[in-house]
Amino acid sequence: MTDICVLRDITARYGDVTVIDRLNLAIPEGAFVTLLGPSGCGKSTTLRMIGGFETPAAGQVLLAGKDVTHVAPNHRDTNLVFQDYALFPHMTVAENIAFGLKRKGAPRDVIRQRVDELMQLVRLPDMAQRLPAMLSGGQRQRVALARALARDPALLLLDEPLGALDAKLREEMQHELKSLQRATGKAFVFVTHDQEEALTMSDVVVVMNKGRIEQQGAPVELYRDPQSRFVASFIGKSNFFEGRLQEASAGIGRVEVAGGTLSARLGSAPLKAGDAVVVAVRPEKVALATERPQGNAIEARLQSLSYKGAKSTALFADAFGRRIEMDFNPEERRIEAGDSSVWLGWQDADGIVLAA
Amino acid sequence: MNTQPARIALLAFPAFWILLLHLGPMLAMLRISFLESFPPLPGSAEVATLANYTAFFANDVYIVPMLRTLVFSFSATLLLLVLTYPLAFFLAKGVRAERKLTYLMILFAPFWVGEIIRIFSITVTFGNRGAVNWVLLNLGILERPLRMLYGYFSLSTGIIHLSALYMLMPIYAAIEKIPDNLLEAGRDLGAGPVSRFFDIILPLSREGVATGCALVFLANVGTYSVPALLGGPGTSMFSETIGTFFHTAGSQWPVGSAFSVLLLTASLTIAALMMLVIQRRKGRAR
Amino acid sequence: MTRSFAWVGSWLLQAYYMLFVAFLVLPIFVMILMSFKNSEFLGFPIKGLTLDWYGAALADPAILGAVATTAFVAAVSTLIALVVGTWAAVALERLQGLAKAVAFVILCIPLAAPGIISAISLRIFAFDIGLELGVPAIIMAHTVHAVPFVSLMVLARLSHLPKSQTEAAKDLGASPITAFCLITLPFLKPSLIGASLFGLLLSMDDFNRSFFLGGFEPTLPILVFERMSTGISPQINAIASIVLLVTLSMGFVGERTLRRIGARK
Amino acid sequence: MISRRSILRTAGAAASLSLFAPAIARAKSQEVNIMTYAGHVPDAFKAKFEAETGITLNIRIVADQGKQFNTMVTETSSPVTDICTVAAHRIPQFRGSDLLAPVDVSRLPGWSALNPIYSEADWLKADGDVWSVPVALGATGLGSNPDLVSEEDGSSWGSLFNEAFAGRVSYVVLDAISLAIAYQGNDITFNSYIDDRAKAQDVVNQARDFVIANKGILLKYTESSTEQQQLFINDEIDVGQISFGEAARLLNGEMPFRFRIPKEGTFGFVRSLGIARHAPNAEAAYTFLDAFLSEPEIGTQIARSSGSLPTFSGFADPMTEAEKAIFAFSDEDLKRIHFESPTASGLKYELIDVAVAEIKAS
Repeated sequence: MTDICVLRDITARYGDVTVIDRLNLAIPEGAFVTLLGPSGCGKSTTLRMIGGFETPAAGQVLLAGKDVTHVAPNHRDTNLVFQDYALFPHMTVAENIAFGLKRKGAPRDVIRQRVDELMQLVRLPDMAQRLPAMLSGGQRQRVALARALARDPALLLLDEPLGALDAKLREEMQHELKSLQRATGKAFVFVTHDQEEALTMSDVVVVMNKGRIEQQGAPVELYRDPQSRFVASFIGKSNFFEGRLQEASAGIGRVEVAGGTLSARLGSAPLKAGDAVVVAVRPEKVALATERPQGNAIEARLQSLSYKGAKSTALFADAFGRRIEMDFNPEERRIEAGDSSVWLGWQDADGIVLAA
Repeated sequence: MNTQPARIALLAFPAFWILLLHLGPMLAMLRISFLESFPPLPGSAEVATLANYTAFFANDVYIVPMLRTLVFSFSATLLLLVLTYPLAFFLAKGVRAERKLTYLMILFAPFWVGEIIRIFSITVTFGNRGAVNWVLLNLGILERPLRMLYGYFSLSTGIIHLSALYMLMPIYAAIEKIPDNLLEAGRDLGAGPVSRFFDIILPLSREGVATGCALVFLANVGTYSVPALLGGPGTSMFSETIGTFFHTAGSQWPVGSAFSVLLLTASLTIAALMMLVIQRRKGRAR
Repeated sequence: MTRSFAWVGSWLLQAYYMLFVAFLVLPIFVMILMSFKNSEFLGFPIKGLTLDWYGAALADPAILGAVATTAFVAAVSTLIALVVGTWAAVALERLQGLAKAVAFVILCIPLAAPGIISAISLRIFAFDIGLELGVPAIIMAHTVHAVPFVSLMVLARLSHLPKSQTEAAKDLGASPITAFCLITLPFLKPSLIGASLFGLLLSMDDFNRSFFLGGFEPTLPILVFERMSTGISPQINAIASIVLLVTLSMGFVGERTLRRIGARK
Repeated sequence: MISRRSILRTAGAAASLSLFAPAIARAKSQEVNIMTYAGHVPDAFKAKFEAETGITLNIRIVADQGKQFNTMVTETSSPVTDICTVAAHRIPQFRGSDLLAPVDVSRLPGWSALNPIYSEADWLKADGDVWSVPVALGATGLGSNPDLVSEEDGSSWGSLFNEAFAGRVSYVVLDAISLAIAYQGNDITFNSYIDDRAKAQDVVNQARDFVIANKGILLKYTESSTEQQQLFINDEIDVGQISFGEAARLLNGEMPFRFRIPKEGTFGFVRSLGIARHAPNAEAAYTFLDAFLSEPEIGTQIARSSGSLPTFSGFADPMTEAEKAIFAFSDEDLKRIHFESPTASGLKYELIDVAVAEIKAS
């Protein structure tokens, strides 16, 4: 697969503040790439630099192999779905969708045909003559999509487009977006701060923090093998145990933590004995026992229980002030609140040692 | 994102326009105020002088109308503030939304008539043979017509008729902007109508009051037609003095310009002070 | 309107409002009444009514000429002010910091300068640049006066235009100028209509500037002023009443247009 | 979208209109720009002249010599005015600023229609040339309400400064200084002060201080005699200065009105049409003056439309007896009119103009 868009050593500054620091990124053709990160991490700025709305202070933006760093948005083969949709309030749905085609100077009948086609694609028939103000949030979202797709861009950019929708509609739209992306075969670059959204839709998730890329990869990879404490906490949930690495061998590290030692897989970052590290364990990997189990074991007391339908979460605290979460299936087992302490344990392979 | 040449092209025209046509006339006036004679008569050279300014301070016949103008304009501004604030308040918060435009239109309708015509209509109404006197005479309330024109009464009437709008609009806009839920919150926290007015509406409309006062004050200072047509010998305003210099034959323009510069300086200073004083407490509160 | 201030709608403020309106309208009403009086002398009592003054006013070439001049001056100056004022507003939006503050102050000079000073400085300026007194000079003065009003009204609305709107247009292939014409201008339409009505009114009613910069073709306010100081006749009442009718209907048309646009939004 | 298109269309139309406006203005180049007092170029004559010659007469009504003078001075870089109405005694001032061109009488066959008293007068001529065409005689007198003002008070300028009429008096400041000078027994024409500037200044200061001291009596400063006329009509004043022309219209009996040339004497002046030095339409201006002088009853027309006393011989012949009564001055009246002196009036108005600003500002 070739890359449709490449960012090379991109740096962006607002005044003295560096918001993007020498960032490198490649967007493969036909891929659904999500930029994920907390607000202020530079993901929107990155997207806007691809779209041409910001010019990087240093570095290059390549689109289909050509340097477009200083090319204005109206001359770039990308289109953006804005966070607020930016539908033109004085134009009908059809006029909005046709806007980009008209700028290309496409003939009238071609435009009409393409508009019809797109309205079918985003499932908005019979809305052609409505004004944006007369549409629901989801409908506006679809018009914005259709409008951005109308020019058949090499790359479609989406800037948190689902943020304004309610939870149910949002989930629906996630699936629709994904299938739309498959149907068009275009590369999508999607920006969001919602990890669940990122995992649901993406081929590649790029986790960003403080203007840098923390880690990128397929959703499963990121979930299973987070390479930093940030990713482990931002994607899904993790329990963290801070400590010092005693020894590392055969991919397994032994970590000295308060009240004992823990064993876990080593992450990909090179670590040596004596380094400050954390052991990250997913809540669903934690097992409960009344006796001290073999291997990793923490003694703790139950703090609270919360029922979440398909699963429940139990929150424990140990003698060192650490809070440990455990997910379990409420259909399969019961946990009673009580005063007595219990043992929590997990397999070595279910934990991962990361730099602190 | 804007490329540099495009940005310059965008800015160049308005910059050129306002420098030439907004600043130019003021500078031209300033320049002339230092000349001995203008417009230049054939064969005379430009001579610089300060005499046009000293003429003002040398003679109290100029200082008095200047002070009278500033004091009267200031008082008229306060009067207008007191008169229009309740109106602005009523229109912004006391009229139902769908009726608001109608209420505003009715109030504004008279302002669509030009100032000269309105002044003229005031003379027809308040003159000795005007409508008001005629009614009062016929009702037997008066025996001789009551003289209402050519004094401070007619002058103030003219000012109120002509500049109420400039006071009303900024205040109305400011009160209108105050969200109703602030008032509801005030009510919820136990504030009565009086407290809600003084603790919420009044402080939050301060900016509108400041703008309105400055606008009206400047308009009052600058009006020529009102004192010329409605004023009397005891109420002559500085604008008339200035106007005279531009109408009298001979090289009086420089004097008129110098006096204009003085009036402009004085009135802008007072207007700025008014805005500062009215808005000051807000700065402290923050 | 919530009930939170229902008490304000009490009869007291309502009555005050009506009183104030009456105070403003009374002279105009008297003036209209006078225009039907069948005597050359203004003043009460009115012994008989006539329409002659209207006939005379409408047949007076000086009045018709003044109306045409006034309309021409108002139309041209408003049009120029609309272009310049909008342009200035858009440019001002781009500036920042001190440059913006300075530009804003200079932009507002014609608005802040007292009427007579503005008029006189423009007259001196016209002399300096060799512009003869008359229609072109009045147009210049009225345009200069109207520009800050237009700019302020446009700026007020421009600040509500989401940046994403023009960005979206550019993203979809529009050049900055196309984006301005197709997106920004339509968005500004209500304030542009408001500004043009305001500009027309400012120009049609202007006395100070027309008075000091006028030539041989007087505008209507100047003609009325001249007639007032050179022998009043009820004809002036007739002209004034006609002007009132015209401007009021203009106002109502403008208001309706604004309301219609508002409803579409 | 329709509205956008219509806006563009309107804009286009207006733009092209403003482009063509100068062309339209040039197209009607047959015009004469005249500054004159109300009624001095009668409407009937104007209509007839425009119909016959196709030349448009643009008339700008003036009420004041100073404003006329300033307008013409400021126009020097691009002159507009063709004909101005200069008071005969102001001719030297206008000439001094190079605003007047000499009148070529040989091109005006109608010249003989003028009463020789005016057409042959010395003050019309200087440096061997004639400088303007006399049109009407103006003189200011005292108007009063005979029901409230005695014959004696109605015949003295003192009434303008009389406490008894407080609040019921008005005048034009510029004139009031002259009237105060007359009331104080000084020379209203300034002929006797020509060589004594200090004395002249003294006389003006005396009059100025007197006017200021009695300002409390005044209802309103007015700009012109026509405004005075209106104040009489509106019953705002009982006593007031008013020129002969405006007074004539009040003498028609609709209201109680008396007009006198006060015993202290008054000043008179001749209003005349002058050709501007840089007149852009000088040819058309001559056409106009010729037609003006040749119009058979122009004098009568001027008398009726302006109320002033025309300078044309036999102007009263076609008038009714009632009109003749109004336009007839008695010999005694005429003796009390002192004409402004072309030689002394420069000094007089130089001093008075300053005094006017001071009085107005006081």
